[in-house]
Amino acid sequence: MSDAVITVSLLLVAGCATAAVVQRDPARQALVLSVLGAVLAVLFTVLQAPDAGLSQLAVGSALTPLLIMLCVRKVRRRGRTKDGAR
Amino acid sequence: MTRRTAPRAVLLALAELLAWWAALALLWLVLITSVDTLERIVGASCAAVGALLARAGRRAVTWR
Amino acid sequence: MNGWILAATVGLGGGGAAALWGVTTGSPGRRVIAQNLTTSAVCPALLLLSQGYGRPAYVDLALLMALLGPVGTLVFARLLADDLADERPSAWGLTWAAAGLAAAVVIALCVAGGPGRAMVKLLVIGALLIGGNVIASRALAGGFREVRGG
Amino acid sequence: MNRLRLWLLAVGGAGLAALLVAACLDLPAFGGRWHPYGDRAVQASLDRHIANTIASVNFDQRAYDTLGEISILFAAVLGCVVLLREARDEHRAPPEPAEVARPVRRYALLVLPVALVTGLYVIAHGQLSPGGGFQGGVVAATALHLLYLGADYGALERVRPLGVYEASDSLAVCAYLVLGLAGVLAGTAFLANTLLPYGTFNTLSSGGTVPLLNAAVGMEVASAVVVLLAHFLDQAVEIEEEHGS
Repeated sequence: MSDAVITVSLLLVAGCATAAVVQRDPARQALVLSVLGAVLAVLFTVLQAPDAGLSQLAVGSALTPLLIMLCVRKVRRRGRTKDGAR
Repeated sequence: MTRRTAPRAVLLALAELLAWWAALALLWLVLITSVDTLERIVGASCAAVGALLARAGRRAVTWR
Repeated sequence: MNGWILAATVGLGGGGAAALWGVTTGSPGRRVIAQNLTTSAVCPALLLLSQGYGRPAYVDLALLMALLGPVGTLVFARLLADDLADERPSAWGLTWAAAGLAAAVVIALCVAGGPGRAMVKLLVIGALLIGGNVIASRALAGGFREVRGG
Repeated sequence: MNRLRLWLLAVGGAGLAALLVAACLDLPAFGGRWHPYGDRAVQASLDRHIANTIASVNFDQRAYDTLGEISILFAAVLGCVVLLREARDEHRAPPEPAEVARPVRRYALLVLPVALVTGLYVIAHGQLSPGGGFQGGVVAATALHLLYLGADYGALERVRPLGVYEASDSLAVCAYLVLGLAGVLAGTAFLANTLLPYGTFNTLSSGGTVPLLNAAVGMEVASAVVVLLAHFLDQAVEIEEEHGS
């Protein structure tokens, strides 16, 4: 029965990863990356690698989205001042 | 004696720190599997750091 | 055939697929709600896997998920506040359903595990998960009005 | 001239590919029971009373690689600090206080210490249960930023003196190095785990220098992430361009 959970996790990771690549807008891609991080952590746990799963959870759930969204916000603010200044 | 070093304020500060320390030490005891003296010492110091940060955070937010 | 792993598989498959579908399609508000519900789908699955594999050390993974999942949603709620301002996304039915699922899983594991420190740890994780889920939904439904995304 | 270089690349690449294929053919079958490296690693970690073999590989058998990893993180954060500094034509506007819903603020203030203590727990029990310096350090650093998420950037700046975190970042890397040099001074090898007694199995003091190296890495990762996020937040929230430039 443990193979079923491995298969489900692999399918979810494949789906999330494809969605992350297909999505072009950075803000929405950050959302998909956050879901991909959670599902990857489950895949590592299912493959009996809890340390890797813990690293993925620690970084992928809050730190990566924060970094990406701060960059998106900086780019948007620069765009706004550029339009305003022109 | 300014407002912040009046005995009542110091007492309140200590009470809050102690409350946070007790709660966080309890959390540490819940998190660990086996309890021995070294775990208690490390847990007590980590809870103390957490209590200081908790109070500093609360003051930083409402201090504005 | 381990019932816990089967339950984890079903929860993961259903919750994961719904979250993936929700986060890739629809309005920004619905995508952020789907991201929020991912935590409520994955954390109980991790708890069930920890019980199914018979390794209490895996509970730390669920602890971190319950702690940092809602923080990730707060990041999105705050930094997308401008995009979500007009929409005020709120799916309270889903939130309470996810909270109920999490509570059921935690209670089942407490009963299976028996009293002791491990049970208190499970209850702490359950409280963090449900509290985080509700607060994250509250934050999405207009918690960051005058933040201008900053 | 360009064509010659392409040919050289092609020859080199073909040679590498041939060697890789030959090596892969000799690998043990996937999912088999024969793991020569795994058995030796587990044996070495059990000899040193380390319950978590990954921590033993990270901080004992291959501690030198971990030295490389923490210097990579240090260099990356240093690069960000240099690149994201405030340029001449930019000015720093103070962050305006933000109104956040009452329950969200209370949640942030409650989870702030809980996440910090959980991060320290994950660091301290690196050699007993899954986790370690890196994972715990990231959790502790993320905990600090709940103040920004729950309130505003001004509140976070009041609690986070940046100089202290930059100093503790470099101090932690030096601590890791000094622990390694202690091995040399004691007559064994650099980063050799022969200094401290190995203690009793599955307790906090087991594993010789592994817990100390774990703590050093935890402190380094936590302060590096705080410094990194500080400069990202400065750019995103505070630093603005001069208009009309």
